[in-house]
Amino acid sequence: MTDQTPALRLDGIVKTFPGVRALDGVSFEVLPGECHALLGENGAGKSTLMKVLAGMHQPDEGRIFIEEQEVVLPTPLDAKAKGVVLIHQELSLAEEMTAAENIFLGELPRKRFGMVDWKTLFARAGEILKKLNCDFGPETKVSRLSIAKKQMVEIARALTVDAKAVIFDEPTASLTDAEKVVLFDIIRDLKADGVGIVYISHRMDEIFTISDRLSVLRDGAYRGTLVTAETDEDEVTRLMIGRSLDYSRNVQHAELGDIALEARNLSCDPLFRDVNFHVRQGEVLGFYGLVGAGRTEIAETLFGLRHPSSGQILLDREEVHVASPADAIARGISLVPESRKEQGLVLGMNCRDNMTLPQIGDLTAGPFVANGAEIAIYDQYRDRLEIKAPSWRSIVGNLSGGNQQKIVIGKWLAMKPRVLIVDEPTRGIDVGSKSEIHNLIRELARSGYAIIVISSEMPEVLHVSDRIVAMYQGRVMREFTSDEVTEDNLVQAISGIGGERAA
Amino acid sequence: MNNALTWLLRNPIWGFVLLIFVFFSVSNEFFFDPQNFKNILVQTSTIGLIALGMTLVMINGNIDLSVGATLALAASLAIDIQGWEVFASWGSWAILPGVLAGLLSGVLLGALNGFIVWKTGVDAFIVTLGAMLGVRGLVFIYTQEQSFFAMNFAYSDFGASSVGPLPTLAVLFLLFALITHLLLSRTVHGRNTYAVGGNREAAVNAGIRVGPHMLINFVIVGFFAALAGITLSTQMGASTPNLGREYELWTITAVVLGGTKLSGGSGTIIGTLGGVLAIGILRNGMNLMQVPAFYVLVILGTILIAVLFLDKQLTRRGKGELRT
Amino acid sequence: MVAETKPEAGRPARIRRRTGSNAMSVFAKQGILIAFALFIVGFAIFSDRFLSAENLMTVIRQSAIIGVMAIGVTVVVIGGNLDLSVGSMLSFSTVLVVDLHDQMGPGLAILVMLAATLCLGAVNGLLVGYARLNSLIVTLGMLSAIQGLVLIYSGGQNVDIVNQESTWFAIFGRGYVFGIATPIVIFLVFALLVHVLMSSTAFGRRVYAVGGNPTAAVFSGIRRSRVVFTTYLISAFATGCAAVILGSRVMGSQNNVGQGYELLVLAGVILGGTSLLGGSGNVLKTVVGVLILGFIQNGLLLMGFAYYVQWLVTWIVIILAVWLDVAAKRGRLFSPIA
Amino acid sequence: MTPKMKTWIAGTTAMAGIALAGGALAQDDPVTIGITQNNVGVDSYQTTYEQAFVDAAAANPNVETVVLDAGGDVARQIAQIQDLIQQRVDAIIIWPTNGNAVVPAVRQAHQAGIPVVITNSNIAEEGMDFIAAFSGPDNITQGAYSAELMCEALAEEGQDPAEASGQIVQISGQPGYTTAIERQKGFEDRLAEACPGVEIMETQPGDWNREKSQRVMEAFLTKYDTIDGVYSGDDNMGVGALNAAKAAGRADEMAFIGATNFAVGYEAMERGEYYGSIYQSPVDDAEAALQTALDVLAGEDVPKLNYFETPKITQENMTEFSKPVF
Repeated sequence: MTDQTPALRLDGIVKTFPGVRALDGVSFEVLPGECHALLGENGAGKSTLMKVLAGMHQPDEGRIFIEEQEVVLPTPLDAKAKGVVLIHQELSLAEEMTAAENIFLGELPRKRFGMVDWKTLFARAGEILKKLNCDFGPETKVSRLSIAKKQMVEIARALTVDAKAVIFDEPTASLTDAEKVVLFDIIRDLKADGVGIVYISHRMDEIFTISDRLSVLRDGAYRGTLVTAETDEDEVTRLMIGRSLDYSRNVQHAELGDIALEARNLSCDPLFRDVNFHVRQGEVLGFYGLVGAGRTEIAETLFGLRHPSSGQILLDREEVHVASPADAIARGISLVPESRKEQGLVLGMNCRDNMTLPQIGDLTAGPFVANGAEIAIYDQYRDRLEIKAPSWRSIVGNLSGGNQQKIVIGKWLAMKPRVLIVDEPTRGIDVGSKSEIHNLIRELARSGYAIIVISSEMPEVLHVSDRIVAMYQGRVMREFTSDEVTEDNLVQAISGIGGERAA
Repeated sequence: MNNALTWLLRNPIWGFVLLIFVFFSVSNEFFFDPQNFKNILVQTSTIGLIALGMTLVMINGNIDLSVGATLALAASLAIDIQGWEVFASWGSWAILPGVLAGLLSGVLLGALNGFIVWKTGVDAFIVTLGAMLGVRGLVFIYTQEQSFFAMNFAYSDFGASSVGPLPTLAVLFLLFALITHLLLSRTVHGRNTYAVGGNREAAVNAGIRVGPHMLINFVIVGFFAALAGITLSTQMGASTPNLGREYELWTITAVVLGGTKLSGGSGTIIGTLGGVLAIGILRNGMNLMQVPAFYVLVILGTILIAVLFLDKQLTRRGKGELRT
Repeated sequence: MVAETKPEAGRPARIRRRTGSNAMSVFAKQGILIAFALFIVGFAIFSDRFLSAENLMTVIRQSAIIGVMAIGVTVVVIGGNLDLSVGSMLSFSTVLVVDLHDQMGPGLAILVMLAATLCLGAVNGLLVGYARLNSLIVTLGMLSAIQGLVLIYSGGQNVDIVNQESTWFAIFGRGYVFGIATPIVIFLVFALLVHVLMSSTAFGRRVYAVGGNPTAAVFSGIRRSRVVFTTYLISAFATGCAAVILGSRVMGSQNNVGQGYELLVLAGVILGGTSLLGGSGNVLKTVVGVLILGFIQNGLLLMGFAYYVQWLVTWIVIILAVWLDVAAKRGRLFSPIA
Repeated sequence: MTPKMKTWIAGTTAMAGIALAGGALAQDDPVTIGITQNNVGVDSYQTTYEQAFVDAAAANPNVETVVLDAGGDVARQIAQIQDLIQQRVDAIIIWPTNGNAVVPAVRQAHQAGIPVVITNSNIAEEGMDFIAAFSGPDNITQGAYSAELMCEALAEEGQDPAEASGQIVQISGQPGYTTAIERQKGFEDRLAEACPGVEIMETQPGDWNREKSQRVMEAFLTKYDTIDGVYSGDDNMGVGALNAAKAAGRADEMAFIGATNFAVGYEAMERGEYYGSIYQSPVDDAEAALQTALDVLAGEDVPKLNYFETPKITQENMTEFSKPVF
């Protein structure tokens, strides 16, 4: 492979931000027709490297070559013009514009007087969308597309130029499994056309599915490149964090207590219908299903953010009506939400204030907030969750994803809930922190919490749950104990194949 | 029919315009009259012209509070300069340098606002709130608190003139509305306006130069504010330093009634036209019906809030909404 | 549990840059105070009367009305909303308290006026807090509607307190408490109270949370609608207090007495460094912001400039002050936008 | 507010009546007179004017009115004039928001054959050809009267007012408004003639607003150690200045002269705190305007300029005047 001319090559890239060396002499290459995965924990320098590649950052030292021609990439547009395209993790589309306009954003074809040449635009965009097997036309407004289809628009952007290298940054973060398959087909097509792919992801299974080689960054430095077919997860993990991880199936059976929470024929039209489940003290109940299967919506209903259209919620075997999150909290239900940045944290607030927010009304001495009590709570959960923050005064927005997530978890543990619901506990955080959070969930269950874990990652659900509820299109398809569940029957259940319908 | 209905659902303000139009037509005999429609068009043209530019700025996710003061400055310059000794021998052509100077002042002030927003990164609301005070100061410094009068009646004749059956000012307004509509819906700059307001990050990454882009839109709103000042001054044949006070508030109101989101990214000229007409028809209709002035204030305020409320109910996402 | 977690690259640097003691971060925290000091020194050089205790007291006393309102509006803005209706509301409250004074005596008049003003605040609060309408437009509509209400109430007539000499109502605008003019005392005590409310109570924390991230606040069990509603009550209450000072100071009122105050109040809040995005801000800095406006007006007047020069200066000061604030927060002078 | 509602209803009914009659104006048919005022509610003068106008019209069975208010906005006033033309009223009375700016609209009314009467403050010279008449006070003369009062007030015991000397400050009305400009001009011109020894140290606007004027006066008091007199564009602002001076304990050292005598100014004069003002009755103003319009409609030969009397008022002659109702 090495005798080929690399599509893209970086040589000794150094990038410093005031006070820190984000990239310390990183070299990296991707060959035409190769999918080269880039791994590293959060903060290892992946994003910086990616931004250097895409022309969003300028390196302090080092050189960039495209097909062995040295280039300078002062702006994203220059990078794109030279055939290097970045597909963003967070969708960067203008909602009120058509798919075609988004695809050609920044370089809409012009006629006289700066008018848009709609004919050319729609024709070219239509061609690309067709190539991607999209079932919507180029004139569709983006606001009417689903998240997966929006992602397709994002990918279509890469195909507007004669791309030499395409960088995917966590492309599957919001995709369903079926959509992932389509994405991987597209990546294979690109490879077949001789395009070099840089694939950044936290998900090990994807990397092993799609990549040819993988390179690892740690602390801003290059740690080595492996051929995917010749390595395994352990080796990669060791390279990333300097140790190996236990990521096995959950086989522990905790001592179970009484039923803490139960749902009977719970419905919230049209999101989910006739859902039945219960969770005992000391038990972790996993919810697995595709995005949109209704899992998050069930959690939101239990937490008072939605009102059920019918059915019952029982807490300690007594029927309750959860009117609002405040009500849920008062009843001992806590929810670690799906999106920590949008739902979990006030990013501009400090660590302590975020952590004590749900109980601030109780932490008072007379009319005032009791400062000491607040700090005591923060210290307790900082130690217990090993949160790395300079001080309680640190603004949460400045912490890493893993530490932010621990603040959210700490915030809800501090409420000492009877039922803890965790929605996507490890989304977008690095491998090291992931494992810590999994262990934490198990540990909490052992100490008697009733826990509901919602996840889109099968290894995660298998790893932490005592029982698993498989959902498909708003209905519970099947409930598994950890003994009877296999990857195969779980996948089948969430795809609507087989499984006994729990009516 | 179905098409018309979906169109109306997307532009609910036109439904409201239709409603009050019918209401006033039925309840007041003077309302339904071609001459009155011409009056309404001329009366709305001032706020209307500014609203055209404001729509662009607001789709960008910005706002311009300084338009009222800009309007006064342009009007004062236009009237004063056409009376300068230097142009005494120019006859009616003396109007030209005055009008050009007025328009130029609007363009320059718009550029200044845009430049400050671009370079400092300070929120446009704050930048233009400052400018709203400061430009008014400029007006008073320039005019020394005086009103100016256009010696040449040709100037105010223009304001009262007609093109065919329609008043010139109405034609001018509709013409610019059409041009702005085409600008926004057909040109690259116009389409980029939605991108910059809808997702600035994406626009930056796509290589759109967001700073200069926003500057151009501020220049456009400055130009329209100045133009509105000039057309208003042709109606009066004069300018006053207090001209245009609170116009920024009514303009923003009209644009928001027309469906443009304050957060940016969406809005249309057709909607804005509806918003402007709604306010114009309400004012005209209430004048004709002799609603006491004190009540007009209450009614306008209430209707503004009510329309916002109804719009929210209409566009609500339905049952899937989270109770946050 | 696994102990090794890497801090994200770039993050420690940013934290260091913020807490560091370089000139930029001093500006970030204290830019407004520095600007304040510069103004005072500047005016003191050009006018020998400026720094007299008498003049300083005059300025603070004059700023008290806008100041008290600005404190209320700061709370609304921290909660992520705007309140433009305070100008008309001031007219309303002042006309009401002055008109009722002669009918029911000062004590009852103040109570009835406060109750009525709180009702207006509650309307704002219901529409913005519970109905979730955009606050700019709602309060703009209320600005117009309340102005109409005032005129309907008074029939357009000025109101006056007939017997001005023998009413204790005079104390609020004209009197002295321990040798300090009452408006100053009300202004500073109110500022202090609201500062404590915002910085040391659960309610204050909730307002910051709702302004910073309303969704996360709801997910934390905060009743967002109620919090927003309450911020409007506070703003209305502040306006009511300002009306007492104003009514007592003038012993009469015109119907449009508060016209245009909404923007001056907002200018003071902005100068105090409160972000219009919500979630951050400081009541005491609003006091400084309002005083800067007052000193600009007074200083330029003493220096003999025409009144409209102050508008020009205010323009420049607002942009420079907010620019420095923003620049310090992002660590560079110019915006990185291309 | 009730009479207003009544007029509203009456007006609407009347309009319908006119329309049925086909607009032919016979001798005994009621006439409809439209009025657009400057800014009712901004001060009591204008409000009292409006009430007096409505009352006067109601007293005359042959008169129907359309009462509009421009809210101080020139553009809105122009729109209202157009709306009045649209309604084919028989005559239009205009209280100009700005003397220059309404001229083209007045011209439109003139061209539509509707006679226009200007009330309270006159329009610019260029528009005089298009109006039937002006009715109102003479603001220049009022300013001059105030200047004469100032000279008298500053003259020492037995001294000829022309010999008076002193340093005074002026608080003017809302900048840009005709009344403010004319009073200031009348005052300054006359003062220079009547007592050249009196010097105006500074002029600042009080925007017709008592609180604003109080604030301006507070700054003057800080700035100047000696102030012998204060001239305010109306008594509302004058009382604000008086408040400030009293608070500073310096009210005794200066003379307060105003214009448009308000009730608060009248009372202050009674107490001897306020030297003098100009007595201007909004009732006279309104009745004069209506009468002028009726005279014009009746085809009488009306002079172009109809000033009603606005005499000086001081403590000495104040018993001759009834206390203003506003």
